Amino acid sequence: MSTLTRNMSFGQRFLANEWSALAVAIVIGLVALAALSPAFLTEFNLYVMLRSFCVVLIVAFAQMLTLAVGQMNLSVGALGGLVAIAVGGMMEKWGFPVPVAILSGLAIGAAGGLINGLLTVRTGINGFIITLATASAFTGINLGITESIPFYNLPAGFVAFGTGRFYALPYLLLPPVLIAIALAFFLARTVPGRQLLAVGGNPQAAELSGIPRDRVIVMAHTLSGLLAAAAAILAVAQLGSAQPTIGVDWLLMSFAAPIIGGAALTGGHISVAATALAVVLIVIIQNGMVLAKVDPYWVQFLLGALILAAVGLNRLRAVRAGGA
Amino acid sequence: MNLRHRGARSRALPMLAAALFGLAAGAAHASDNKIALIPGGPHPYFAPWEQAGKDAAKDFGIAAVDFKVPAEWKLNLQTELVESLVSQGYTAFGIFPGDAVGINQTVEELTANNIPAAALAGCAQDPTKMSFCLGTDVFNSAYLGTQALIKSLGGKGKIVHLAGLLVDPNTKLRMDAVEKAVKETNGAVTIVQHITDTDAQEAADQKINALLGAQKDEIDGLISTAYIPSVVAAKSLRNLGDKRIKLVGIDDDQIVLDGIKDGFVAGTMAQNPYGQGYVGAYVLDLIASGTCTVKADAPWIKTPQTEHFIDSGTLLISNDNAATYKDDLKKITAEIQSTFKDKYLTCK
Amino acid sequence: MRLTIEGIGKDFPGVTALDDVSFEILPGETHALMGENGAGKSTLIKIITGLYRPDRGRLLVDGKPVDFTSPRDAIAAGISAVHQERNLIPRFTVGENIMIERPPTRNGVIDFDRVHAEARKFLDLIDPTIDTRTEVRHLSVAQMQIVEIAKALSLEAQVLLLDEPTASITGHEADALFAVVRRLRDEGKAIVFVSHKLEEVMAISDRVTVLRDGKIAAAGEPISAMNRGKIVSAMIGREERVAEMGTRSADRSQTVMEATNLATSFGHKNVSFQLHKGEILGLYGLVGAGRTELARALIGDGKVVSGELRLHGKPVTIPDVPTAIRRHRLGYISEDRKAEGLILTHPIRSNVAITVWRRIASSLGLITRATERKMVHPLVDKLEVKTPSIEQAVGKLSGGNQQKVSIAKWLAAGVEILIIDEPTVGIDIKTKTAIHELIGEITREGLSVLLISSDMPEMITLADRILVMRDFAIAGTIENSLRYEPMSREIMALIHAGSAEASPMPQTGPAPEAARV
Amino acid sequence: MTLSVPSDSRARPSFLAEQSNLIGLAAIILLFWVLFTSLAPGFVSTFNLFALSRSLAVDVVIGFSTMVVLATGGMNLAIGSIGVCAVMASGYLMQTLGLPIPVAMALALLLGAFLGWLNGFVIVRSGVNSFIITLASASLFLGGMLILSKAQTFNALPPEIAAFGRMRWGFLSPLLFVALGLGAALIVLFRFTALGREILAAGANARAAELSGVPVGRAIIIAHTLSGALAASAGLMLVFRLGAAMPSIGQDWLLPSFLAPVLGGTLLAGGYVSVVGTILGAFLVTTIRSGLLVMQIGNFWLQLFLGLILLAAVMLDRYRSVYAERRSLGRRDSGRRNSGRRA
Repeated sequence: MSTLTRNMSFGQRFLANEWSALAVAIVIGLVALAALSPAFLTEFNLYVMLRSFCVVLIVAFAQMLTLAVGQMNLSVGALGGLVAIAVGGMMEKWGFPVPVAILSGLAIGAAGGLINGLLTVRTGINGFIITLATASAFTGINLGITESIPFYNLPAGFVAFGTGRFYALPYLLLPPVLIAIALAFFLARTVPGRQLLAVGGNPQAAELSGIPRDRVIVMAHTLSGLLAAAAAILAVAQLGSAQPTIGVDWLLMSFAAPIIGGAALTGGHISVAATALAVVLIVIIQNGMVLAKVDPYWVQFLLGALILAAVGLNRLRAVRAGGA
Repeated sequence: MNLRHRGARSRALPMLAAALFGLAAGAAHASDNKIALIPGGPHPYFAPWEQAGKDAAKDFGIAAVDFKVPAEWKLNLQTELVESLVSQGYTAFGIFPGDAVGINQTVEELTANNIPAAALAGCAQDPTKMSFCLGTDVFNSAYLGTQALIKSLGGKGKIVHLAGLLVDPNTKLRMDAVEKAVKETNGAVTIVQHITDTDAQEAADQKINALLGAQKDEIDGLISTAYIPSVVAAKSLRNLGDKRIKLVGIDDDQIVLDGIKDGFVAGTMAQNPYGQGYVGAYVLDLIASGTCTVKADAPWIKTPQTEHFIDSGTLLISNDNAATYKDDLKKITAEIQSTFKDKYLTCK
Repeated sequence: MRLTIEGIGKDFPGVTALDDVSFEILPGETHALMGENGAGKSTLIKIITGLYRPDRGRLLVDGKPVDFTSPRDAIAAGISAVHQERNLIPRFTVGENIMIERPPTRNGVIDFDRVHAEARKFLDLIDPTIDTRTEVRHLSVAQMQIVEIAKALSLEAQVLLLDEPTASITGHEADALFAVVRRLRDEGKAIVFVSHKLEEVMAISDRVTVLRDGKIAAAGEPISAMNRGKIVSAMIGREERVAEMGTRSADRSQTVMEATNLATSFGHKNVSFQLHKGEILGLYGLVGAGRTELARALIGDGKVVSGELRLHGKPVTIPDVPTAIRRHRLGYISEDRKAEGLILTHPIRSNVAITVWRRIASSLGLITRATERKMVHPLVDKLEVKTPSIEQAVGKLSGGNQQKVSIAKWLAAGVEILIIDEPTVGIDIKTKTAIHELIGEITREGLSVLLISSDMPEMITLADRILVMRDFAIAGTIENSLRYEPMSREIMALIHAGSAEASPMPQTGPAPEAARV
Repeated sequence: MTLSVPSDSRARPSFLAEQSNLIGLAAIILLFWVLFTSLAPGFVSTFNLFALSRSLAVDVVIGFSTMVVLATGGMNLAIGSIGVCAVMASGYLMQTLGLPIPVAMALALLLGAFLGWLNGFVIVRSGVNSFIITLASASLFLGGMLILSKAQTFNALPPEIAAFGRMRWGFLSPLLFVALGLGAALIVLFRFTALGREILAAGANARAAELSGVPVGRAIIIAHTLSGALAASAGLMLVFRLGAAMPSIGQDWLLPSFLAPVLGGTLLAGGYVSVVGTILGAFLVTTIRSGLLVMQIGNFWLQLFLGLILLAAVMLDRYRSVYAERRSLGRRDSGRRNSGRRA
């Protein structure tokens, strides 16, 4: 057993990676689209794709962290919306400097996550129900404050960051990349990160090993809230206005990306790289459908079919690699 | 999550106009009607309704004209809100249909209880028991917008239609309207594609940018028939610095208006939410009091949706009238209100 | 470090788990803690390790009272434990699991090289062949157990509790463990050793404490003053009774199952054997020899790729488990009761009736609880399952009673051939005897049993013949002479024939009477 | 903790203890009813009760649709899509083909069941998590419906449809009785049939069930088929309710579909369902929503109050059950152990 991973060829080792099928699917998609349309690989289109990748990725990470400890956060979108309008409001109504507004926004997100975590741990009620209820509360605060009217007058520099680019690279890509690296490092190499995965992998064992389980669950929720806030702030920059509707359609995607990336709903098993690749794949599919001028009535159908195909490919890989 | 389109922020539409006509028409017949103005869900477009309701209550001496917002854009939340307001003794309803077809059953129940309802801002699909529809003609607005776009293109080119939620029946109407306008050019203008489901911010941002990324050199014009894609497209064109591609949007969002000012947007179709709320409350009060009934042979406009349509005013905002369009809308509101009784109602 | 347990009491709904338990664990001793399942050992261990708080009494460390509110407190106080439950994180490496409590860090970052180096040190004490960089989920059950032990050792605690540490490891590895235990003891550490294997206890303990029904039956008696009989009678409150197997005169004329040159999808080759009506055919082998996998293939949970399987003389292919049960009356009791054998959250009633739902349903497909009860009660009575009600969730029963429920389920199904995998793992002496008698009884009623066990005394007590399996093939078949000494010698010879690291005799128990435990 | 009680004292756990969760939930609902009735007289008006019963009916059936799949430890994210497919099929059959109502309804239900079966079949055959499969099939089914229907509404249905939706039995909608009838059938299924038991066994411990001869794959497929049929039923109830078949039905079902069963005690992990609990869970949510509306709380703030009250309700229920547990234990620290685990 122990030498299993040693004696494999490069191909086998590649196949054994959770993300290999996704990588293959992405390459196939890229090649096909590049062949189909010369516009696909233009600088601007690459910029467009990278830009739409940013928010979704952080949202996926936000959900991934709660999945890691076997919990769910149904309030990612609601919390994101709340942070978005809070940041917008602080900048427009109160004239806060951008860094102050951003830090306050992150603090609100973390606080929301902390509330989720504490309620889950202290009451012992299923996190699913807690976050469903808090999601409604967050949305309520959002709508109560804004009465659904966006904040428009944001500082020019902040908005410019959302649209600026260096050749094909949007400035907007910087935060998600930094977050991905930090998160991968956090989960792989730091004590709290490992504790988080340990609690997800076997909560009883973690507790017997002296890991403060409740505190780790609260930490996961808090980080999830923090990331939701980061995604929301990025979305505000990207859209150039603080819309109360930011976050309404995050939920499904937040689950889809980590799970297509191989995360288990039962906890303990997540991958930053695979989640990121899943987001890339989804973005390519969506971009490709616009590019290929797909009849609107077929968009939904093809989206489903392509997700299914990606999943099937991964399944095939797992069977081949013997890891089924 | 339906119909998240249109919308504007003409909150500023002042009480001035209201006061003007209010003195003339109101105050005379104090009524104890409680009227609710109900949008499809939280959306900035409807914000002027709150003021419109207050003004109407004051001007026409109505007991209450309240702006009641469903918690989310869901048809069942809207109908539940209507039902609970009935339990609370509301006597008339001005409703933006959360779904043009789905609302009808609820309206039928209202009328069965002698509670009149009118469709405001958007229409219900016939057959319906709505007393009338005062709003923007979805088909016509999209048609006029497309015509304006075609004109700005000099009568030829390739265009893309950005539309709202595909499962919304109005989206289909808008697609038809765009195609009709295009067909009238006899092939000089062609539609490259319809892009739908762009009513969420992020989806719109992604799809519209993907479109521009792939085909910005091939397309000449964009017609947007929903609120959010109008905003997003205006912003994207500005980012791109592209003044070649012409955009005609809908609603007077600040970003769109700025785009017009700076030449990135050719125009946008304005709507008249304040007028819809104000006139709607006025007429509903008359009907609910039993003073008036709707005339069958009035000069209704026939639209693909309903045969009892009254245009609340659609006009194209372009660089020429960007500063003055609000006054134009005020005039339209005054006009509709003052002539409504004679044109459309039979009163005791 | 001296650990004093003083007047400890603990209640659970409807039962007093511990009552006025007092004894002392001294530095430099191996202290055996004995008792039947349900006697309160696990509860006591959970109190000592901070998982439960006592309702009465207190713990003292070196004479000072301590109050543990979580396992962290106990670990901080120098107490570590190997629990019965598996307590490893499946997707972490062996090394990280061992060092999980206090991974070495540099500037706040975990230093994985040092993690593996440190883990290596502790792992080497027992089994140097396990790679610390393998993920735990790829290990066998025995290897996991070894990792657990290494993990407990890594804390270098003053008091080390070992709860059934040898339940699933081989004699070879157990020997290594005992060597470590002796060394730690000599270094002045205190070791608390919990085991059902009397031979082990006699061999390595200095003193022994026995619990019975939550009370002390013997407190810290020197092992020299005890003998096997004394310990057992302290545990069960009366003299030990040996499984009464009766005369086993299996009639070998009727062959119910016959395998000829089977090869399976698991990698078995040339497996041939015959099982007769009313016979107990033992299947012995080391962990990893392919015994469980053979059982799986036989019941259709794996594939037979070549060779021939005959049931009652007719060649069959079994595509899936339901077919095995319904058409061929062939059942399997898994070694892993919790994961594969029983549905712990469901009541006894459902767990027994599960195999017969379709049969007892009315023509409309309806079953009532009353029908199920009528079916289940006689079996629960016959097998003497101890429970307040058959509506009790199976997870709340003791291991022995759970195993009885497993057997009841197959009796309900009316199987003719039953494959039983490790029937008495983690089951105490008294219940073990009862289970053995039960297996004897069902075969006398005409059932044929293929018995898989790593417990040599159990095998020699029960089996009529013993198949020895090695590397997914049958190494030989031995007629059981019922004499422990020559039998075990013969079996081990077959197991190690041709293998390079031929080990000495297993240390499972030299006492001749052990054959009848 | 063996309970060394002889097996012949086989007192069943009391009915009350077994049902204590449901009673707790019912008590909380009662509390809200007393509260709302005393604060807002309009709450118990016949019009409001009728409206409430009708929304409740649909929410209950949506909850059932998710519940039967939760029983297997899986999920069905495609219920909204299956629902709308059945809705559009019924519209097409009645309006375009002019089939009689019962025939059209039966065929639509069959379509729902078939789509559910398809989900189950793919899940079992591929061995891929039901979450992913149904996430993809939700898109596929919705897309298929859009391609075929071009998102056209059917609003010229036979008038009997709308009439039935408006019909009142006393002050309740007959749709509620349909929902309760389905609930009764599900109770029979899960308590009194081999199939229902097998579905639960497969959900609680698939491996153990498999080794006990339960055809686990078949149980999962059937649960999904049932879920599809129930989703179709919910869709058809909305057709009655709205008097039209619209492509936008079902888009917002996902959260309520989970809320009702989970509030009612159904485990997300599988192996246990509570039909009555699902009904009560839906009832609680509908009550709170309707009560807030009638009390005119909020407008834009409504969502906040809904969230807070929901939180208060689940916490109240939680503390009630912990309190009950402690009383029966006479002990304190049991609450700590149960905390936290698993969404």
